[in-house]
Formats: sequence, structure tokens, C-alpha cells
Amino acid sequence: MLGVLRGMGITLKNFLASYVLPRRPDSLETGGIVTVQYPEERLPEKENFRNFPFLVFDGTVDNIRCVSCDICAKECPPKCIYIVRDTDSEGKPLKRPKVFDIDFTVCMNCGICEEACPFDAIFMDHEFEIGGPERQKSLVYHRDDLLKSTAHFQKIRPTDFAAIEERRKKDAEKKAAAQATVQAAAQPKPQTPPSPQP
Amino acid sequence: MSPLVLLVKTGIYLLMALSLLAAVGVVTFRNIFHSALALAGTLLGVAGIYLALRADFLAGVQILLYVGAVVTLILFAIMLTHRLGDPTIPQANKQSGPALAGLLILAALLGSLFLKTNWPVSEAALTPVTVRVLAKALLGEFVFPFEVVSIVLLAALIGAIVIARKD
Amino acid sequence: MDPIFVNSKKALLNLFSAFLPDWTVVLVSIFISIGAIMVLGPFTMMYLTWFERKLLGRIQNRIGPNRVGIFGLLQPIADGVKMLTKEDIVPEGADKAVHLLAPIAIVIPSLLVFSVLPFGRNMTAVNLNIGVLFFLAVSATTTLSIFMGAWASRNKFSLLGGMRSVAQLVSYEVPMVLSVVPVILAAGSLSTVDLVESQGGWNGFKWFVFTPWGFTAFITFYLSGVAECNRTPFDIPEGESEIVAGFHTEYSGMKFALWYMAEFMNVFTVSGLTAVLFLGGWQGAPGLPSWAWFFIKTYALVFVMMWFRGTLPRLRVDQLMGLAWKFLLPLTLVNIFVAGLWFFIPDLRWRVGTAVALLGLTFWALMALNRTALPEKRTYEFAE
Amino acid sequence: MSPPVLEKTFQASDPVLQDTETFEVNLGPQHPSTHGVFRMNVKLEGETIVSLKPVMGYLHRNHEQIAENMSYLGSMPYTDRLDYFNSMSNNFGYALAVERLAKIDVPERAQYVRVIMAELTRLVNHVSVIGFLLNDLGAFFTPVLYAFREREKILDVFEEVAGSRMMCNYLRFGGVKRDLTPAVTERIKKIVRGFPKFLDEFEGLLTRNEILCIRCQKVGVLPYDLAVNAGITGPMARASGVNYDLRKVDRYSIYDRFKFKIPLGKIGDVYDRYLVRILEMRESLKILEQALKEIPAGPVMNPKFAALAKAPRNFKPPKGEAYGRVEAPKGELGFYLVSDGTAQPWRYHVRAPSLINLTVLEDLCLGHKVADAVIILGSIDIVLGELDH
Repeated sequence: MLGVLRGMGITLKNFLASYVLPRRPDSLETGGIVTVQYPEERLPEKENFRNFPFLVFDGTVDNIRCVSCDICAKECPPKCIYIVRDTDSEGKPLKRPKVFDIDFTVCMNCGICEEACPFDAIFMDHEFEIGGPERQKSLVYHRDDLLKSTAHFQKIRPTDFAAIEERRKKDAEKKAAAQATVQAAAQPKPQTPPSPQP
Repeated sequence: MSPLVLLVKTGIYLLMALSLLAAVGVVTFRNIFHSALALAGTLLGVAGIYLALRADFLAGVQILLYVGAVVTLILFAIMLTHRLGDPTIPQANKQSGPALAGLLILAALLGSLFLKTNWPVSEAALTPVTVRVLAKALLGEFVFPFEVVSIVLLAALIGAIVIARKD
Repeated sequence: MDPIFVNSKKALLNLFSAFLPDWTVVLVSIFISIGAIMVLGPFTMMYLTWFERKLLGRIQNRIGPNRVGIFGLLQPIADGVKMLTKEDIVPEGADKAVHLLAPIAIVIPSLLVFSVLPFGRNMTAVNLNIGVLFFLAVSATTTLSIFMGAWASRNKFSLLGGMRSVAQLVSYEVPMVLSVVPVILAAGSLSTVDLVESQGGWNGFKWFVFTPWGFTAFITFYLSGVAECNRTPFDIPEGESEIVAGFHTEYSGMKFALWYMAEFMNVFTVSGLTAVLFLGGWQGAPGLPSWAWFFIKTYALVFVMMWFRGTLPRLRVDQLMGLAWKFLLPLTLVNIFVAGLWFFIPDLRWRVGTAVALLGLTFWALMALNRTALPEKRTYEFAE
Repeated sequence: MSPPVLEKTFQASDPVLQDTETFEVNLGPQHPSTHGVFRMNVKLEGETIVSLKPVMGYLHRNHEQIAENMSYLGSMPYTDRLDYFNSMSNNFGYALAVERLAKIDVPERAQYVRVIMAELTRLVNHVSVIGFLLNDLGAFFTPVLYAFREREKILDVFEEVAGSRMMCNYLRFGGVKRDLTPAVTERIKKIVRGFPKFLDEFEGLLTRNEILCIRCQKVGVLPYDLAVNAGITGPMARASGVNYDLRKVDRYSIYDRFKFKIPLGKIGDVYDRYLVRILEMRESLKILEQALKEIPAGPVMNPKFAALAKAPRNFKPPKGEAYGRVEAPKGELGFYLVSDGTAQPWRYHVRAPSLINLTVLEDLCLGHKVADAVIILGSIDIVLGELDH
């Protein structure tokens, strides 16, 4: 009897408190209404939140970082990435994807593609409202749908962006330095003539 | 006769007709569940007739006990014994002959009572049986039969418990 | 303010009597009353669903419906439209006629009982001199409809729900009727109007709930009433987590809405009758009109029912029966005796003393007798 | 030939006449309280259960076979989906197994982070399970929503550190994916500070509630012997008095550093299972407090294996086998791995606590009512993702 009454007291307290106490996010601490009225109200996005992946480009859309090395497609646990390497007019393979499809019906947002990518070309997005009118075609995202600028990446994940940019810069410097030493070492020697084609 | 009285009378006759119809249904429906429902309909109709005869209390008790409890128990029994609910099982058996005989005797008995009773013809001769009057009669003049009935019911109750007990 | 409804009906009747024959005026009067109830019943149901959802939402730190109209006030209408446009599914093996009849049959008694509720001074549709009995008798027939629905669905969950429902309703009918007896004893009448009038008025606290037997009867009646309405913690006939939806598992669309309507109207009428029997009905402080008092009291009781729903888990079938037969029934029986003594002993102190002592003793004895069914304290070891 | 049954004359004592008809009901696969697509084939006599056969496999997704065709790291996000309430514990178990297989050391800070996450997961699981149990008991969502209010805070933390609320995929072989920022540590501290208050409220609503008590006490009693013989683990075993908690028994990770106790029930009914969970949460809070106080600074990833995440295909543990097990909120969660020296495990096996704890369902339910079967199932605490892996 007393236990029931005590429980009733607790629910009554919650009932009354819902009229007095503040709403989210304070209500998580104090009690009170915790509902977020979704389309109008949104919770602040967490920086590390990961959802579906996107491809980054530097500056312009032509400058895709992806070199279509196919590592992400191989590592992807549910195998939702499909890549075809682009070729130039003569059929020589180019370092960029011609087709880069991600099937979001299969993707499970694990973020392994992002971890595996050696070129910092694919990252996890914050976009989660991707509903479509049907369940197959509209959820297969193609290369152009997936492309987003580095500015977007900087906007959604500033900390990661800064760290990655710094590393990239260092890598680039190292590469430049290495190249310089290679060139410096190569310079005094006379240029070997290209071997004649057989 | 004012139209209102006519309306009321029509209503009563309609009620009677419906309860008779339901009563016919009780014995003719092939599905025992439907029969039981028709029985409930009949009892409700009878309660309506009581109400029309200004026996409010009787009508209330009729609904409470017969519709609310007795029919419910019948339905409960039907539901617990699965196969009775099967519509393919015939509801008639070989005892219809003796049953008809019993019915005729009962009808004769009731008919003789019907003829012997001195029915009041005017409304003024009717003493309104209110709950108060009924209560006074039950606990005053007829207290002995009332208590006897109570004891019989108590005995039935105890008997039921004894039978139902497993050990 | 008080006789506003009564006067408006009178005005309407006067208007009609100017050009209609006398006997039709009687009919019109009846139809006005019926019409008022027919509007009030479904309207109450609609807004009770809204009320319940809002209230439960608040209890659970949610907002509740708030999208359709301000404060979600149009939500019931939206629900109604949804129900109406939903496909009406009748199971293959169902008994089609009974399946159709059951939800209709359950709404009728729920609406009928409105007719004896005194909504305010002179605001009873029919002042039957067996009002309370009528109420109890008519609401007893809901069992039949639930049974019809359960049986006609040809679904095992429905059947289980139906059986549970019947066992429950028949059991709780008994303490419910018995707990009304002391009140009838005190008022000397079965008419709901007389019952309200015998509870005096605000001054002197003549409500029956303020007497020891009245209080006991109030609790037992209200609990049985909650059980009669199939509400938590006695909602085993439709216990969602166990038997899906009980007797109305196989109903959809408007038929389902009718089951719901009956349930919510029962909630309202049982609360209303509790208010009439124990809380003085429309009696109250003169500041507010009588009908306002009635609705305040009724809705307070409705609130408690929904509050139960927001707090309590449900009982098991056997425990439910145990509560009715092993606890409520003896208590109500003793309570009748106590109420009898109350009117027999002239001295106020003595009668209060005897009543409290007897009821307390009974309560204690019943607790002691049922101690195997009561919770036990547990201790726990802690291993390193 | 006439059927012989008709020839037989029945005695009143004949069991055929005394027994009422049994009634077969399928609870599930679509049923409000089977916690997913699970079916119980129940034979009833009146409302009393005379036979109960669990039918599972509706959510079977070839988990083990998939993992055997995948890089070691690639299975990590799949383990999230085993028991989708406690992805952190699942990650923990799998990471332990792989670390044992490949002999990877885990830095100090990462160990602490793992323990903190595992214990937070335990809180999440236990509050939700109790909430759902109450729903099975017929409470209309109130306890669940109170529990979810608390769970929300913890899930927010998970989202912040791991990027996802439920499918965390947070642990890596040799550490964790991302360090805790000071802000997150503060938040966890705040949650741990505030949790006892919530638990008190929750218990006030439930523990002494007479309806809950009479519904749960002496229902679904799991005796000590049966619990041991059937290999029951987790809170369910402990409610029956089996002192078996891997955190004490196995002393994996750094659990030997913390002071905490194991609550043990005496009877092993639904009520004990409920209260043992509550008490366990209080003990978890003690672990969390200690861990948050002692957590050192430092790296969260073994630098030798940091590069591993960049190329999961190149991770080839030496030939051998390993069994990693953790005290998941539901019981002993074990991962058995056999490596043949390639990038894919040769054998991958999950010992799912839900599955093994469920084996006693029939023993617990016999003789009880349908309503009890539902709460017994609720108190066993199954998650179909794990059951049907």
C-alpha cells in the first residue's frame, strides 16, 4: 500500500514538475520535459557524430582527393562502396574515380572507410535526413552526390579538420623536402638519356 | 387515446414481439453461442416488459442477475468447452419428445393460473411497488421464506465450493 | 449560472409548445435529453483520450499531443478521421454478425448509464427510483458484449482476453454492488437524485466519504469501478504485454473506436457515479454552479484513474481475483454491518469509535489472513 | 473397424475427463513483449503453462560466417549489432579476444576508458531492461521513459566520444578510437554524480511497490543448481546466488584495481533479478567513480598498432586461438577466435549470454500463468540481435 502510494507520489511530482522545470537541455539534469520537438528544435550536433560518408574536394569540384585506390571499398565491412577508376581519352587510368557509388541502404555508418583511407578523401558526414520516395534508387549515392568541399568538412568537424590539415601540411612538406633532396642528389649527375624503345 | 399512449403501447408490443422472437431464436439457432446470445436478448426483453409494468426493481435485478451473471456464466461454460462452440454440432437430441410433453404440462399449469387470477383492469388499482415497499415486505411479512431461501443459496454455495475443491 | 442548461431546455420547450401539440412536446423533451447525452458521451470520450495522453505525457516527462490544433486539442478529431478511413478488417474465421454486433452492443449500455447521472441540480435525464441499481445492472451487460467480441474474433488472444474479462467483471460486480449498500442504507433511496440531496451541501461535510464506512465503501467502490472499466492496474482483459489487446485484438477502424469509446465513457460514468455516491455529486460551495461541481469531482476521479495508469503495473489474474474475493468482498460485508451499527448507535463518539475499530480490525485481520499473498522483504548478500 | 476409444467406458477419475482441454498459443513472433521477433510456442491449461517451446532464428544474420570472411577490424562494427543495447561491451569482448590472439598491449589510459565505457553501458542496459520489464508487467511506459531519460545522457556521451549513440564501434585493437576530452570526462562525472538520485527515484517508484512485489516474487524461480548446470551467467545467475562475475573471476582488463562488490540474490525469482540489477548499477557507479578519479593521462592507442587501423587487411595475427570474455550486462559474452595466420579469422564464435540464459525459459515458466511467462522472459533480459546472431 505504502509502496504504491510512494510511486504515485513520484509520478505526481514528475507531472507537476513538467510544468515548472525548464526544457531540454537543462531538463536532462533537473527533470522535466525531455522531448525535443524534432523538425523545429534540434539538439546541437556533436562534432564526432558520424553518419554516411562523403567525398571531399579541395577548392573546386575537379580537385577530388580520392585517387580511386579502392582501399575503402575493400575494407568496407558491408561492401557498400563501388568504385570505377576514371580514364583519360587514351584509356590510361587516371587518379580519380569515374564512378563512386555508395549504397546507403547497406552502409552501416561504421566509419571504417574514413579510418582506412590513406588520402583523407572520405569522411563521415553529419547529414542524416536522406529519406527518399522509394527504398532503392534514391539511396544509392553517386560520385557527384557525395562530393562536398573541405569547407563543409571544416564546418562540421573543426577539430578533426585542423588535425588532418596539419598532418597533410607536414606530409606535404616532408614530401617536398624529400623530393628536394632527391632532386639535389640527382642534379649533378648527367641526365641519362631515355633508353630507346625496342 | 392520445398519440403518446399509442406510441408507448406500440413500443411495449414491439418489445414483446422482439423477446418472443429472441426466445424462438434460443431454441432454433444451430450455434449454441448464438442461442445463448438470443437468451440474453429474451431476458432483456422481459426486463423491458417489467419496466413497462412499473416493476423497476424487478427489471433492474433481472438485468443484473440474469443478463449480467447467468447468461455470462452460460457463455463462459460454452467458451471453456471448445467443441460446444462448434456450429456443426446439432443442438437437438432424442429428448425433444419428452421435453414437448413437459412443456405442454407447464403451459397448462400457467394457463390455469392465468385464468384464475383476478387481473386489475384499471391503472388506479395498481399499487406501485417501490423498492421501499418491497424491502418492507421481504424483511417484515415474508422474512421467514426470505431467510429460508438465503439458507438454501448458502448451502448451494458451500456445495459448489466443496465440489470444486481439488483435494 | 446554475440552472443555465435547465432553463435553456425549458426555453426550447416553450418555443416548441407554441406551435406543436402537447404530446409532441413530451417527445421533444425526451429527444433533447437523449441528444444531450448522445453528444456528451462521445465528446467526453474524445477529450478523455486527449486528456489521458496529455496527462501520461506529462507524467513521463513528455509533452503529449500538441501538433493538431493548439495544445493538440484537435487531435481527437484527427484520430476520428483516421479511424473512419481505416480499413475494416474482419478475420476469415470470424462470426461476422456477432463480430459486427459486439462493439455496437457495448456502446449502448455505456450510453444508457448516462441517463441516471445527475449532472447538476435538476439535470438528471431520467430520475429513476432505482437509479443506482439501473446503473449497476446496465453496466453489467458490458460483459456480454466483451464476450461477443472475444468469441466472434476467433482469435486465441481474444478468447483469453474474453475469459479474463468475464472472470474479472463478474468478480468485481460483487464488491461494487455491496459497497453501494451502506450508502443506500444512509440515504434510504436508490435514486441518484435523492442520494445527492441526502448529502446535504458544503456546510457540515455531509458527504458520505467523510464517515468511516463511507470512506471504506468509497475505496472499495472506486477500486471495483476501476476494475469494471478494465483500467490499469486491473486491465488484464486487454493486457497489452501479455495478450496483445485482449478481446479487441481483431478489431480495426471504427469498430475499434467503439470499443475505446465504451471504455472511456465507462471511465467517465464510473467516476461520475463515485462522485454522486460518496462525494456529494453536484453539491458544493455556492460559488460555482452545481454542474461545475459535478464535473470537477468527476474529472478529479478520472485524473486518479489515469494517474494509476501512469504509475502502476498490472496485477495477475489470480491476484486480481484474490483481491476481489479475499479482500474487497469481506471488507464490504463488514462495512455494511458497520454502517448498520452507525445508524443504530446514537452517540457520535461511540459510533465513530466502533466503526473505526471494527473496520481497522477487519483490515488487519484480512491482511493477516492474506499474508502469503503479500510481498516479502528481501536481503541481499554482497560477495567481494 | 470401429474406433476403440468409443468402446471404452470412462470412469469419473479418468484423467481424460478431469483435464480441461489444452490450448495452444503462439506468443510471437509479432507480439508486444517478446522483445523482438521471438516466438514462444505455449500450451496452456486455462491460463497455466504446461509446455513452452521457444522458437528463434527470425533475426538470424549469419554473424559468425560474415566475420570469418572479413578482416579482424571489419567485424568490430558487426559486434555492435549483436546486443545493440551494449555495443561498448561487445566491442570490449571482441577487442580482448583479438588482443589475446595477437598479443597486443593496451595503454593505461585506454584501459580506463574501456572500463568507464563498459560500466556506462551496464547502466544503460540495466535501466532499460528494468524499464522494459515493467512494461511487460503492464506499467504504461512510465518506468521506461524515466530510464530512457537517464540513458539519453549516457548515449549523448557515447555519441560524443564514439560518434554514434548505439552502434559505437569505439574500441580498437590496442586501445580506443578516440580520446576522452576533458569536457566529456566532466560530463561523465556529472552523470555518475547524478545517477544515484535517479536510482533512488526509480526504486521509490518500483522496489517497494506492492503490485510489482507480488507479481515478481516467487515467480520464475531459478534454483542455484539449475543456474550452474545450465551455464547461466550474468545478473540472472547472481540473482540465484551464484557468485560468478567475470570482473572478479577473470580479472580481465584492470578490474582488479577497483573496489566493488557482487550483489547476490537468495531465491532467484524475477524480483531478485530485478533488484540484483539495481544493486549492480550502484556497484558500477562505484567502479566509475574510482576509474574517473584514477584515470591517468597518456595515449589511448598502442602506437605499434595505431597504423593497423589504416590498413585492416594487413593485420594478420599469428596462428593460434584465443578466447576473450567480458562480463557483459547480460552475462558472459565470449569471443572465440582461431587464426590461421591470414587476415581473416579461420573460426569466429560468439558465446552469446542471451542465447544461453534463454535455455532455461521453459523450466522457469512451467506452472505459471501467461502473464508470468512474459515477465520471466523480460527478466531474463534477451536481445534478439545477440540471440539470433
